[in-house]
Amino acid sequence: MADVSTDRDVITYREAVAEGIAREMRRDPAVVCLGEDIGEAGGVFKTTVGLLKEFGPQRVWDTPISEQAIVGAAMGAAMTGMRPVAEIMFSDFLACCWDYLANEIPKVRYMTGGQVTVPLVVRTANGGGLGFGAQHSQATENWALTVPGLKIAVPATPADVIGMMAAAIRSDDPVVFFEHKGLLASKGAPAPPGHVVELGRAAVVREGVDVTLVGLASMVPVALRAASQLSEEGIDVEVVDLRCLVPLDVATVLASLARTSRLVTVEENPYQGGWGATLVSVVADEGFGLLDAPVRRVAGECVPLPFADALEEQVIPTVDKVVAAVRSLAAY
Amino acid sequence: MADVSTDRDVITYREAVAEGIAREMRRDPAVVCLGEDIGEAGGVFKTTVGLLKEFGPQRVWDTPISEQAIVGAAMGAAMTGMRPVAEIMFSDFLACCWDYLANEIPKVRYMTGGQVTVPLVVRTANGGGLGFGAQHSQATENWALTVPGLKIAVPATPADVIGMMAAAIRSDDPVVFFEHKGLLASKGAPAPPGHVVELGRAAVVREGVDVTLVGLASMVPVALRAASQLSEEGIDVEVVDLRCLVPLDVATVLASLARTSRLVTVEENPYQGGWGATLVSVVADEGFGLLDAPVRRVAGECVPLPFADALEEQVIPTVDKVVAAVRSLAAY
Amino acid sequence: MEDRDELLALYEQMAVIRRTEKAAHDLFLSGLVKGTTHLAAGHEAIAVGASAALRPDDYVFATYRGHHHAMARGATPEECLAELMQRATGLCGGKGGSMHLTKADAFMLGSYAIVGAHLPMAVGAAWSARLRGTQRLAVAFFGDGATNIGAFHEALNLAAVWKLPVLFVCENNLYMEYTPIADVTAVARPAADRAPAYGIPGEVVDGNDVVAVKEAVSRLARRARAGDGPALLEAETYRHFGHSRADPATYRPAEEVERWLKHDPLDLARGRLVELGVDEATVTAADERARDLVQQAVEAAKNAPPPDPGDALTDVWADGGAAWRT
Amino acid sequence: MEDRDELLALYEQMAVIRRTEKAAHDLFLSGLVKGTTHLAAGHEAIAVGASAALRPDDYVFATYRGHHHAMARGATPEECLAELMQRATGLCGGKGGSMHLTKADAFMLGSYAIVGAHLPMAVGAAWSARLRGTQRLAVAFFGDGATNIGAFHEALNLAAVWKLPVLFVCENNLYMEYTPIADVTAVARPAADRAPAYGIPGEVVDGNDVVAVKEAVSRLARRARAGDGPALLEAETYRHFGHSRADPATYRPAEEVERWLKHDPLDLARGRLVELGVDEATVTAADERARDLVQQAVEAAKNAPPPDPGDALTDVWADGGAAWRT
Ligand SMILES: Cc1ncc(C[n+]2csc(CCOP(=O)(O)OP(=O)(O)O)c2C)c(N)n1
Ligand SMILES: Cc1ncc(C[n+]2csc(CCOP(=O)(O)OP(=O)(O)O)c2C)c(N)n1
Ligand SMILES: [Mg+2]
Ligand SMILES: [Mg+2]
Repeated sequence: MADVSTDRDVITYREAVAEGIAREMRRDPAVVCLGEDIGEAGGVFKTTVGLLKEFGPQRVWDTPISEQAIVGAAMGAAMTGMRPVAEIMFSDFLACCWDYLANEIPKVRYMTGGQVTVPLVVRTANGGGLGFGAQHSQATENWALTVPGLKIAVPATPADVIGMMAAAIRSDDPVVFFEHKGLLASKGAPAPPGHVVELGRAAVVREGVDVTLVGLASMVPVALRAASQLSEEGIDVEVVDLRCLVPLDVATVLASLARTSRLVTVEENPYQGGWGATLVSVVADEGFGLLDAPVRRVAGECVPLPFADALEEQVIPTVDKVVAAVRSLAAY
Repeated sequence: MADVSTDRDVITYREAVAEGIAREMRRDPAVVCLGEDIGEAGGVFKTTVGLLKEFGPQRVWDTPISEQAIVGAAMGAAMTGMRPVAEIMFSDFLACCWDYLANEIPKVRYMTGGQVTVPLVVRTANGGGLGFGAQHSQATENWALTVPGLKIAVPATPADVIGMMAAAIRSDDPVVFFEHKGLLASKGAPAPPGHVVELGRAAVVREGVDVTLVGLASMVPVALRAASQLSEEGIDVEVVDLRCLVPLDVATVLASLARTSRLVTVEENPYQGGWGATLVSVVADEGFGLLDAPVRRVAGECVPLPFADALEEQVIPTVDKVVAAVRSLAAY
Repeated sequence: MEDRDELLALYEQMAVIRRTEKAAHDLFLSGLVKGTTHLAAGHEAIAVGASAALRPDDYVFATYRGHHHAMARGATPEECLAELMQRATGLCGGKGGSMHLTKADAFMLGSYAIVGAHLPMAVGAAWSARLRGTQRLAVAFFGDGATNIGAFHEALNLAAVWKLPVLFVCENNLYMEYTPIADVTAVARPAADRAPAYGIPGEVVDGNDVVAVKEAVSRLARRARAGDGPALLEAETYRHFGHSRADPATYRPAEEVERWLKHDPLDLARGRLVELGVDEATVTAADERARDLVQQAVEAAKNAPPPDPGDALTDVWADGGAAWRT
Repeated sequence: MEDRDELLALYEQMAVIRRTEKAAHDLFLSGLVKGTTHLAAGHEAIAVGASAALRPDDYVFATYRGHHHAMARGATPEECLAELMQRATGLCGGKGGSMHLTKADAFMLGSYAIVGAHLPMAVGAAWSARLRGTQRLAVAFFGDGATNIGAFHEALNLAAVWKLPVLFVCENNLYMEYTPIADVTAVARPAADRAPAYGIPGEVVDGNDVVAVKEAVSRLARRARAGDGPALLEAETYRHFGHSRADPATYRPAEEVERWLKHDPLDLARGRLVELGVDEATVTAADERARDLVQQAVEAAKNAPPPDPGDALTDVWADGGAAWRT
């Protein structure tokens, strides 16, 4: 499998996933993959294409439909010297193995007094906008946020996919890695060889002085589109790509807020229980003195994801909704 | 089984659980219970004592250790005319049937365009402070908060247990009912016959003018103890028992804030992803103009629950920590 | 089954399903159906044969590959296609989509897209049927791949322990998505070989033979209604399309595909009809009725309105609304 | 087993476990152990017999009822009791407690308190053992109640499909917490009767006979190491105490309790020793060593310091810390 990044101008987010994994598999023989249809089929989302061919069936394992066994086995393997990369096909299905994410993987190090480490990655296709309906469209990264002991990586660009995948697989801590379905076809700059993006570093992806807009994954391009639209109205928006929920880079957000004094979060997930709430609560405490206006969260409606476009558009935040929120704050 | 409330001055929270269920089973033959060891054994926490005797094995069913089957079967029964009350012994084990709570029960009504209803209650023993360690001590109500379509009841007193149990069982919507392990032995006034506490109504359990303290379940008595301690220092604290996370009674909190201009939440759960964050984010938006000081969340540390007392005390909020937080805000 | 009229009716139902699935496929390719579809062409005899063996008020639970079950229980092609095409007139008003077809008023209680999740629900419906003193059954249809997930095990054990009137019908089409079930299953018959682990009957049937399916389900249903408990039926079948969307299913050996296409449920039923002395013209007329019905359904669905955007915020709660806060 | 010295050593190990469990019980009643305990008195022969059949670097995974496994793999009574008594010197430094005893440096990789959760982990450890080219096995010990949970099914199937070197050892003590396993399980032998569903051997052994356990595990381990895949072993046993804490276990018929107490693993081993010609005094000396060791352990644990409060915020991450934000 060729390293697509090195000989192309742009790569897709989808290609970046396979490449990010392949780079680490080349570096470290302890990295192995398991999941449903990830081998010959190259993954339902074609995010593992080429891995079986390059690394063979001893390192790329097709599993039965057994999410608990997949993640539980990954845990056992991680505790005994491997660095497994387990795929859960859709992030909604994390619910089928939630015990491992909520009770086992994040706790075993702590509850044994540090006797074991669990260097694994659970990768999963996350998010909506593709008409897959209520059980295949959720942005579930907030489930993981409720559980201390998991690192949570949520890249928005191909280069970040590669860089954060490297960091995730090399991490001695368990990482849940959310690949956004709506971004798979998106294109971006390739990642240079050896590219690693440290987990827990947000990126200021557009500078501005009036309002700070914080987004994640598919909401980063939404925020950027909103920002360019707002710039035509003379509102100068700074956009922060949070990149990770744990570690949460509060410092970058507070630093931005020191410049802008106004904050809007853009979340695909439902308002209730969303990551924006945790971020805002830190800001409302530690950054209270910086604020010149209310803090606003543009988030998904608190309903399951509907199938029809006409309905899904009502539920997932749109550029228009973000523009309206920022505009109202700028005028505050 | 005698109705303990009507002939006693005080009852325990534990007794209130069984009584709350029994009252509804008497009213409505469609109410049935299922769970592990709930029959002859009366439940691991003795919260179903007397039910088998009064209602017989056709209405009180002992199950295998099969959390998915328990909650999945409750769902099927609820869709077809019953009002099942399913017990998941410890709330940590909700992770073992999370698919039902996250993907099935809350979504089926919506995704079928309203064709079916799921009038069920999943009851579970929640929370820490008893030295049960990392996998039997969590306050997991925030897992449910991330999922639209579940009502979330979290009573703090025996009377509320009975009144909210009545509301939960009569509700045509699914309700997750969190019984706090640390409160089971606590005592309170009994509930009058026919007592129903509408879901989604917070209670102002102590009035005050300086700071609003919002707590839930075991954190309500902690908040009340902090409040009396603070009153000796001349700080007059209003304490709100939130009672439910969904519906979330933001109105009561904002009304309190209109009087106090200062807000502290007290949460047993880890800071990251906790309900206080969602509440604070509403306040930082809609109540921004009311605030005279930063908003502070006193929450659990972001670690698994440790076993030893010396460690557990560091993790779960104490009266001292709440007092310190309120004091610092009052001085702001 | 000696009754020609009944068999002809079953044939016509299967023909309607086949044509609806073909229409759905074409509509997907032409962009009128979005998201995904999991077509049941090839599986018709299981839905139609089982339905013929059930009472109208028995409960049915299906998977994301559930169009055939919705239609076998009375949903019209128009209701189904309208749902796939995001129309307000769809079975779920456009909220569900292909994976969640449901017709609750016919006791078809839903199509579920998390593998295995509906098996415990069917157990619960059977429990409820018994608690309410009815003679109703619940039937869960699921794929071969579902036999390796935990919910399968828990549901089977609970149903067996409580001796509930529930039938578990596995549609073994030899594949999960793209992986052969044999590659990931420890026994040869993913469903039937597991029945002894629950002390219940496990039978295998030709899932492409509508008569055989009807007879097997009738027998097991009688048993279950008599209080003898649940059973597992493994119906062997094959899908005519790929797993979902536009999957060309190139992972299947050509020889295997050919063999199975020759063992088509519609052909088999047609053969039986001829044996029973039904003439070609009668069968052709049934085919033509099916064709016309589906053609009209496609047109009607195309012309139906999209859902009202405001409907996005209805139907979460039983009061019709979606309010999560005061 | 013809070797008296070895049997005597196993006997002494069992005696140490028995006395440690008794001490834990007393300490719980006197308030020095908080939270809960799930004592393994009665189950000693399973841990000790299995351990004797394993290599020191094989992986072991246990449940909340896991004191015997920790000790059989080399944890001292003092380390265990100190953990139960919330001491810094405990196996997990006071962070785990009775339900999570772990001795990773002896490859006893933990005690897990969610029923069934560790079975897939053991599968993963066995997979890893093979991937790394070792000859190591993984063994998961679990209760009869765990056979009805989904993770059991998924783990067994995956292990069988991948033919992994993992043994699943069920400690069938007839009860879940308070409910007889027979009331909630569809087959008579909750573990062994499920083995055919995964195409693997399922054996039953007298779990109170340390020699029988050792032999059965040796045989299945040899098979697994040779690449012939996993196996299920159902070891029949009985707990001497209640399920947990101060449970008096009144739900168990007196006659049943009596019968099983007569079939005590220590008595059985003592009988075998006598048969092999070991004299009373030698056995008594072993008992006394066990008694002294446990007495000293209790004292040492009592005198050990509590954990440093600051340790509450260590050990979440591999860097030793707990920071979740910048
Ligand atoms: C718990 C879960 N895991 C994975 C999937 C993704 N998935 C959808 S269909 C499918 C294959 C199912 O195979 P089978 O049960 O044989 O049914 P078939 O599609 O062949 O009818 C998979 C893996 C899912 N929907 N749910
Ligand atoms: C998933 C899950 N459900 C329920 C429990 C509560 N629980 C703890 S031990 C136990 C009984 C287990 O019985 P068994 O597997 O036979 O083991 P034993 O305790 O008899 O050794 C139960 C139900 C749990 N810990 N995990
Ligand atoms: Mg299949
Ligand atoms: Mg047991």
